[in-house]
Amino acid sequence: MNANTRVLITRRPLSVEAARRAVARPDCGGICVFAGTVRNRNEGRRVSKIRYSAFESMALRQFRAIAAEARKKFGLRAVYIAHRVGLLKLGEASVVCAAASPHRAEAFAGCRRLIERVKKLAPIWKEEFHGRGKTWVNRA
Amino acid sequence: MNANTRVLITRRPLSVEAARRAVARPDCGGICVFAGTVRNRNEGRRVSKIRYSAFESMALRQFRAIAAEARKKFGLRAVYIAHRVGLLKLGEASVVCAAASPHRAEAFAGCRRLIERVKKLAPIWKEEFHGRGKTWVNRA
Amino acid sequence: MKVKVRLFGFLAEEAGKREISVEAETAGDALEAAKSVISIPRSVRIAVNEEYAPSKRALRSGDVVSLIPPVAGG
Amino acid sequence: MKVKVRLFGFLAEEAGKREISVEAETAGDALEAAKSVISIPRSVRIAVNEEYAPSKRALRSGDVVSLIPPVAGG
Repeated sequence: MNANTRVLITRRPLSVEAARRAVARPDCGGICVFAGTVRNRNEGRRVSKIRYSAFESMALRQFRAIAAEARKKFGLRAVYIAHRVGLLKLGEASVVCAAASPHRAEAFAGCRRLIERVKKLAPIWKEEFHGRGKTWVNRA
Repeated sequence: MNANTRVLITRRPLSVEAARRAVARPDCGGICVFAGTVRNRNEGRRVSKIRYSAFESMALRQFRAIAAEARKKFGLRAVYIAHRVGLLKLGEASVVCAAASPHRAEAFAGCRRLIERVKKLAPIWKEEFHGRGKTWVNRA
Repeated sequence: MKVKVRLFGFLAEEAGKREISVEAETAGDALEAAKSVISIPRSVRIAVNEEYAPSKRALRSGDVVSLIPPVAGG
Repeated sequence: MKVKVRLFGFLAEEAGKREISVEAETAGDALEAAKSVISIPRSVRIAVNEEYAPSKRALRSGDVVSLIPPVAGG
């Protein structure tokens, strides 16, 4: 565990303000925050709501590894990764990442790295609900 | 003026949550928010506080032009630019930009574009206070 | 060796359970054995004790294998 | 033609005022004329009516010239 890394998985709404506060440091001039939100359509299909589920302990472990890699790669001073699980309505945030750095280029690049790696690695799954049913997203 | 662009200059604290809300759109899956904050040192000198001043009407005009350019260039659906003026303490946000797009790559690139152009073009000035005095930043 | 295999996402839904028990010596063995209970596409990855692991990973007593369907977080 | 010139940042501070009045036909004339009141480094840019403008920009009655020191927002 590291004071400069905060990761969480929660059933409650996510907050970009909480992310900003978590990574704010007196020596950092730039904070980049990314929020991924539930869209009203995906691959041409209208979505009414979605449900995320996670293998929570493994996902948190992945988040910490992702955070450590990004901190090292971009010299980030602080990193935040939060993912929501349970039922989400349209427009709600499913994921919030944040990175703080003395300089803004690294804050942007680091935050981007966080979300790319979370999407690729974290054991989290998504069910999309349509009018008549639901599908598991990315089900091969 | 455009419903998908919100720009402001204010003496009150900035909020990344307000930025997120301003750009959230049902067809946008990604929101990138950047917050620039007051650092405790600059060019090796310890800073105690800073003061921003602006040619407000021209700065807002620049913000709108910057927003329009970034929206077009990156296909952004909504853009937010806020700058604070007056005295700021360490750690407070001086600027918050946000960009929303259906896809995250454009949200990141668009938000980066916003802050780069704001820094380059907006008629805003900064005084840094040190122990014994103050300096105008970038004074040639 | 008897090994616990945890199921997630559509695998858990289709199996109607979150956990099965199989005989296996490697992580790959465990996946193959789980196919007697549930159809497993090639895209499913394996984790051992909460870390991704290759099929050839030898299992030790007490190891828990997890079958990870294609992820869709973010 | 009489033109209003607005000062900002360190220019306003050093001049001790936010506005002066000068005789000028172009934006560049206005900047030159303002030098009788205040020292103006080459890095200072000119705006006419809230838009950046080149020195050669011809002024029309009622135009307001602004002298923009190097910006430091963000």
